[in-house]
Amino acid sequence: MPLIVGLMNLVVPLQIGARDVAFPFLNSLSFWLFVVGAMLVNASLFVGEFAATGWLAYPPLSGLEYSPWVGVDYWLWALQISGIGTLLSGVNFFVTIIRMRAPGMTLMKMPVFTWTSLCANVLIILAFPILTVTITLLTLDRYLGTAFFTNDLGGNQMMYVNLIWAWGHPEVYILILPAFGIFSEVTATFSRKRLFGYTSLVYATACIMFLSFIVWLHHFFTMGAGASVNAFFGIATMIISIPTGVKIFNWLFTMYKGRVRFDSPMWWTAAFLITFTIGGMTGVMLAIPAANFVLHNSLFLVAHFHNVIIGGALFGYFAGLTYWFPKATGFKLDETLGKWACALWTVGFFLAFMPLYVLGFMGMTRRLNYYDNPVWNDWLLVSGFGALVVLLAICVQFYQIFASIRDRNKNLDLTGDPWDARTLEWSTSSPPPFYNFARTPDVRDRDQFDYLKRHGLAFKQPEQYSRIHMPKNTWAGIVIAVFSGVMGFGFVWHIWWMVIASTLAMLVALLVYNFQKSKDYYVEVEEIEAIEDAHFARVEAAMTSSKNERSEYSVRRRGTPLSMPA
Amino acid sequence: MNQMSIPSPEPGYTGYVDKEHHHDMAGDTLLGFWIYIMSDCILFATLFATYAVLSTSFAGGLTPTDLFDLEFVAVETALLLFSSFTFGMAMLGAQQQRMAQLLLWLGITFALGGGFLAMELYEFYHFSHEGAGPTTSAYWSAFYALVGTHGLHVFAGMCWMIVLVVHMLKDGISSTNFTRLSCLSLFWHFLDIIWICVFSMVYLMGVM
Amino acid sequence: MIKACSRIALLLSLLLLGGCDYLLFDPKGPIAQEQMWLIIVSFAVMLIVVIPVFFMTFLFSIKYRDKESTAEYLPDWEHSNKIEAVVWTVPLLIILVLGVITYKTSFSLDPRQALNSDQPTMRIQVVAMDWKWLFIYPEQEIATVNEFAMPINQPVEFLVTSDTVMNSFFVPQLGSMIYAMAGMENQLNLLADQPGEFRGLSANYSGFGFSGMKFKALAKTNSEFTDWVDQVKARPRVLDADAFEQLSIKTKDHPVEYFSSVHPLLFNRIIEKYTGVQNGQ
Amino acid sequence: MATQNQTVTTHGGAAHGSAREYLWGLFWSVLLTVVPFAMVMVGGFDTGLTLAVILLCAVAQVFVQLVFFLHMNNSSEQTWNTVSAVFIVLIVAIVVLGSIWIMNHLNHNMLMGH
Repeated sequence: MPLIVGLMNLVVPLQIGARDVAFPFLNSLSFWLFVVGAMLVNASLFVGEFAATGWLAYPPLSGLEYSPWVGVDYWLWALQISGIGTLLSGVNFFVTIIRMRAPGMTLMKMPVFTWTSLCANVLIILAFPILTVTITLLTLDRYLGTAFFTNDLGGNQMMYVNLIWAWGHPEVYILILPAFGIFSEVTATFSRKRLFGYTSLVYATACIMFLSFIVWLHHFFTMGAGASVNAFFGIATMIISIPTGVKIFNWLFTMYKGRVRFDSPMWWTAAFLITFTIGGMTGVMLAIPAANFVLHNSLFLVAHFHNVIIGGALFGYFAGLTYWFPKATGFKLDETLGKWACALWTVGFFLAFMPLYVLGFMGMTRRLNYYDNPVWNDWLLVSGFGALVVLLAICVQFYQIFASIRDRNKNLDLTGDPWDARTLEWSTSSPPPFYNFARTPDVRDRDQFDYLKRHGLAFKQPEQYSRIHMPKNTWAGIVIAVFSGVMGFGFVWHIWWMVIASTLAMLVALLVYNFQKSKDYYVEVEEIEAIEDAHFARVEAAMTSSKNERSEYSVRRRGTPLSMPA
Repeated sequence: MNQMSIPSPEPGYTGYVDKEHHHDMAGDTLLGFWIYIMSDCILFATLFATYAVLSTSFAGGLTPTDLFDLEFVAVETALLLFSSFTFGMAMLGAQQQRMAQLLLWLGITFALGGGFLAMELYEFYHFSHEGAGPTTSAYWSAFYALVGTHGLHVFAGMCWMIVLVVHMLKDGISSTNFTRLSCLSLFWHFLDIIWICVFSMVYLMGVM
Repeated sequence: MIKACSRIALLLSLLLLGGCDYLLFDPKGPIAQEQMWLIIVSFAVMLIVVIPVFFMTFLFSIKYRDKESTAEYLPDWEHSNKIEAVVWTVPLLIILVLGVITYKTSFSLDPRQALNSDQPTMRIQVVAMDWKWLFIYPEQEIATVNEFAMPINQPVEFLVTSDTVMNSFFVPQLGSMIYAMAGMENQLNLLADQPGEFRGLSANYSGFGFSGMKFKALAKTNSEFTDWVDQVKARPRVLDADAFEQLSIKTKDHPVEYFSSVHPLLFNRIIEKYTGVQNGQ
Repeated sequence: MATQNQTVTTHGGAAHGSAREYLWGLFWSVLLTVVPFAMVMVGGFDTGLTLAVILLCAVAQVFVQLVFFLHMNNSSEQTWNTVSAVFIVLIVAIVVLGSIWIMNHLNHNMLMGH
C-alpha cells in the first residue's frame, strides 16, 4: 500500500504531463498521516501489546469483553489515521488525473498505469468511508460502551463482518489494480510493441472496479446467509475472473510478435503470469459456495490469497519499483541481483505456498500456533524451507539496493529513458526536475514518448521557456499528522488531556495554514534554463558516446524523422 | 494481422504546447470537494445501513414510538430547510459582490443551524434522560451514531462559517474566498439532503 | 510448468491412493463427497484456461525474446477482433458452466437443507466455548465436551451457537463448516455413511486457546451408538449450573468430558442469555 | 472531456443561481416535507401507502435540493460531478440494499429460527 501510493505519486503526474498533483498540501498530509499510522502500529510492539485478533479484528473477540487490552485500540487508531490519509490521497489523485492531464491526452490516451491508478483511487474514495465508519463504531463499542457489535443488548457481530468486507474486498482490488497497470507498462515497453487490446484492458479494469463492490459476501459464505444470497455473490465473484482473464491474455498477446527483452521487470512479469494464474484458478474454486464450505479459513485459502497478493500485487510492485527506480533516482538497480531476487522469490514462493494448498486439503486451518498432527510435518517443513528461500530473496533485494547505490556511477541514467520506453514520464530527465516538465507536453498518441522518438522529436531542447507556477512546500501536513498520532496514542492509553491538547493543536495548525497567504511562487526562466541546459548536455554526451548503453537504442532514440512506416 | 496506422503529426508540431495556459485551480478545488462529499455520502450510507439493520434490536428496551415527537422534529426540519434557502441567498450576495447581503444571510443561516443543533442536543438529552441513551441497546447506539454524525457535520459547517466570515472580512469577496464559500455551500446543501433521509428513514418510518 | 504438472500429478495420485491424510479427499459422508467432486470438477474446468496461459507464457517468452531475430516483429500491432472475441468468450463460457454448477450446488448443499433419508433426523446442539466444544443431545438428555457421536446413515441436524466469540464448527470429512455466534442459532445438516473417528475443529480464530479447540467426531453403527449413549449416561457428573459455570472458565486443550444429564432447554437458555427473551418466540 | 482542463472558468463546476430559483426550491422542499409529516402525524392511512409517500417525497426532495440549490445540470463543466454523483448513488444503493439483504437473511436464519 505505501509502496503503491509512493509509485503513484512519482509516476502518475509524470505520465499525464502534469507539474504536480492537484492538492500538494493534501498530498503531504496524507503521506504523513500514513507514516504516523504505521508508527502507531509499530509502537504497539514496544509500548503495550500488539493486537491478537487477526487482521480484521472480528468482534466480539475484538470487543472490550474479550480483548480488554490496548492492542486492539492501537490497531483501531492506526487504521483510522492511515485510513483517513488514504482517503485524502484518493481524492487528490482522482482530481489530478481528471483535471490535470496534458492537452490532447483524452481518457482513452491515458497510459494504463494511470487508468488503473484512477480506478484504484475511485475504489479508495468509495470504500474507505465504510472502513472509517466500521472501525469508529467498534471504537465506540470499546470506549463508550455502545452496543453495535456486542453479543448482548441486540448488537450484531455479523454486521461488522458484513461492513468490514464491504470495505475489505474493494481494498484487495485497490492493491492489485495498480499492479495490473504496472504489468501493462512493463510488458509493452520490454516487448517493444504497442500494448495489445488497450481498449479492452481499460474496460476490463473498469469492470473489475465495479464488480469488486458486489462480491464482498464471498468472505463469509459459511456464516449461513442461505442459498440464494450465497449463489448470487458466488457467481458475481466468478464473473470478476472474466475481465481478469482477458487482461492476462492481453499481456500475453502484447508479447506475441514483439521483441521481448528480459530485463528484470520482465522477469517479474513472467513470474507473475504463472503464479497469478494459479491464484486466479484457486480463487474461482473458492468462489463456489459449496466448495468454500470446506475450504474456508483453511490453509488453502491462505495459499490462495498469498498467491494473488504476493504473486500478483507484490511482484507487480517489485516490477514497478525496478522499472521506475531510475526515474526517481537517476540510476538503475543492479540487473543481475534483480534477476536473482526474482528467481529466488519465485522458487521460494512456490515452495512456501504450494504445500499450503495440500495442507488445506488435509484439513489444516489458519492461525494455528501449535498443532498435534504429525502428517502435516513434511509439508510444513517444505513450506518453511520455502519461507527461508523467500527470506534469502529479500536479503538479496536489500543487498541489491545497497550495491546499486554503491555502484551508481555504472548504472547512471543520463538520458532519462533507460529502458527505451513509451510513455511521457521518460521524456523528462531522471530524476525529474521539481517542475516535472519545462514545457507542457502536447499529447497526440497513447505511447506519446514513443511517438516523439519515432518522429525525431524526442530529446530536442525547446527554444524558449516561460516561468512556471509552483506550490510552496508547507510544514502543515507533517505537523497535523504528528498531532493526530499523539491524539491516537492518547486515546489508546485513555490519557484525555493529551487527546484534547493534540486535537486543539491540530485545529490550530489547520487554521494557521488556512490563513497563510502566498502558498505558491513562480520559477523564473533563468533557473529553468540552467536546469534544462545541463540536462540536454548530459543527454548529448550520453548519446554520442554509446559507452553506457547498447548502441541500437541510441539510433532509435534519435529517431528517423517520418521515414519509419507509420 | 491488421497493423494499426498512426498518423504523422502536422508540420510545426514540437511535442509541447505553444503557449502555457493558466490552470483553473478553483475548478480543482470544487471538484475535489465534490468528490469528498461523495465519499461522505458513502459514510452516511454505511451509517444508514447500520441503522436499518439494527432498527429492531431494542433488546427489550424503549422503542422510537415511545419517544419520538414528530412536531419537535418538524420544527427541527424547518430550521434546516430554511437554512438551505438562506445559504442560497448568501451565495447570491457573494456573486453580486455585496458584502452586507452576504454577511446578513450567512448570519441567518448560522442562527438557523445553531437552532437546529440546540434542538438536537436537547432531544438527545431528553431521550437519555428517559432511559434511551447510546448504550441502552443496539438500536439506540445506531440512532445516536447516525443522527449524531449529522449533527457533528452541522457543527463543523458552522465552525467553518465563522472561519470564512473572518476570511471575508480580511480580504473581501476575493476569488479564493468565493471558492471557499462555494465549497461550504455544497457542504451545507449536502447536509440538508442527508437530513431529508434522516427524517424520512429514522423519524417518520420510526413512528409509522 | 513442471511444478504445475507435478502438482497436478501429485493431486491425482492422492486421489487414486485415497490417502486418509487428505481429509477433503477422504469423505465419509455424501455432503463431503459432493464437495470433493465439486473441487475436482471446478479445478478441471479452470485448467482449460490455465494450461494455455502457462503454455503461451513459456512459448512467447522463448519465441519472441530479443535475441531470436527470425520471428515476426509487428511493433504497431495492437488489436485483433478475433483474439479479443476468443479471450472474452472462453472465460465467459467457463464461468457460465461454473455459474450453473454454483447455482445448483448452493441450493443442494445449503447447510440448512434437510437431508433426504428414510431415517428420522437426529438433533445435536453445539456450543462453542472458550476454548472447547460442548455438545448437547436434547433427545437423549446427555452432554459431552470435545467429543460427539452420531449414528451412521442417519441425518443429523447440528444447531450451532456460541457462548463466547465467533467460532466455526467444522468436521472436514463430513463436509460443510458453519459459524458459531453468540445469541444465534445456526443450522448444519450432515450425514456420515461410514463408521469411524474423524477430526473436528474450530475454523475461525477465537483467541489464545484456539489451536486446541479440537474435538472427535465418532460415527457409529446404531447399536454402537446406543452403547455410547448408555456409557455417557452411566457417568456420575451432570451438567447443572455449577458444572456449566466450571465449563465457562477459559481453558486450553480441554479433555473430553461426559455428562449423564442436562436440562433439555440449556441450549435455548445460552442463546437467550444474549438476545433476551423477546427474540425467543 | 478531453479539453476539460483547457477551459478556463473562474468558478469551476459551480453554476450560479437566482433568487427565483431559490424561492422555488424552498417552496418545493416545504411542500415535500409537509406532506409526509402530515400523513404520519394524522395517521390512519395504509402503512404501505404511507411508506411509499415518505420514500417518494424523500427522493423528490433530494432532487429538488440538487436542482434548485446545487444547480446540478447536464452542462459539460459538470460532467464529472454528475457522473460521480450517479455512480455514488449506485454504490450507496449496493452497499445499503446489499447489507440489508444479507443481514435480513442472516438474522432470519439465525435469530428467528427457534
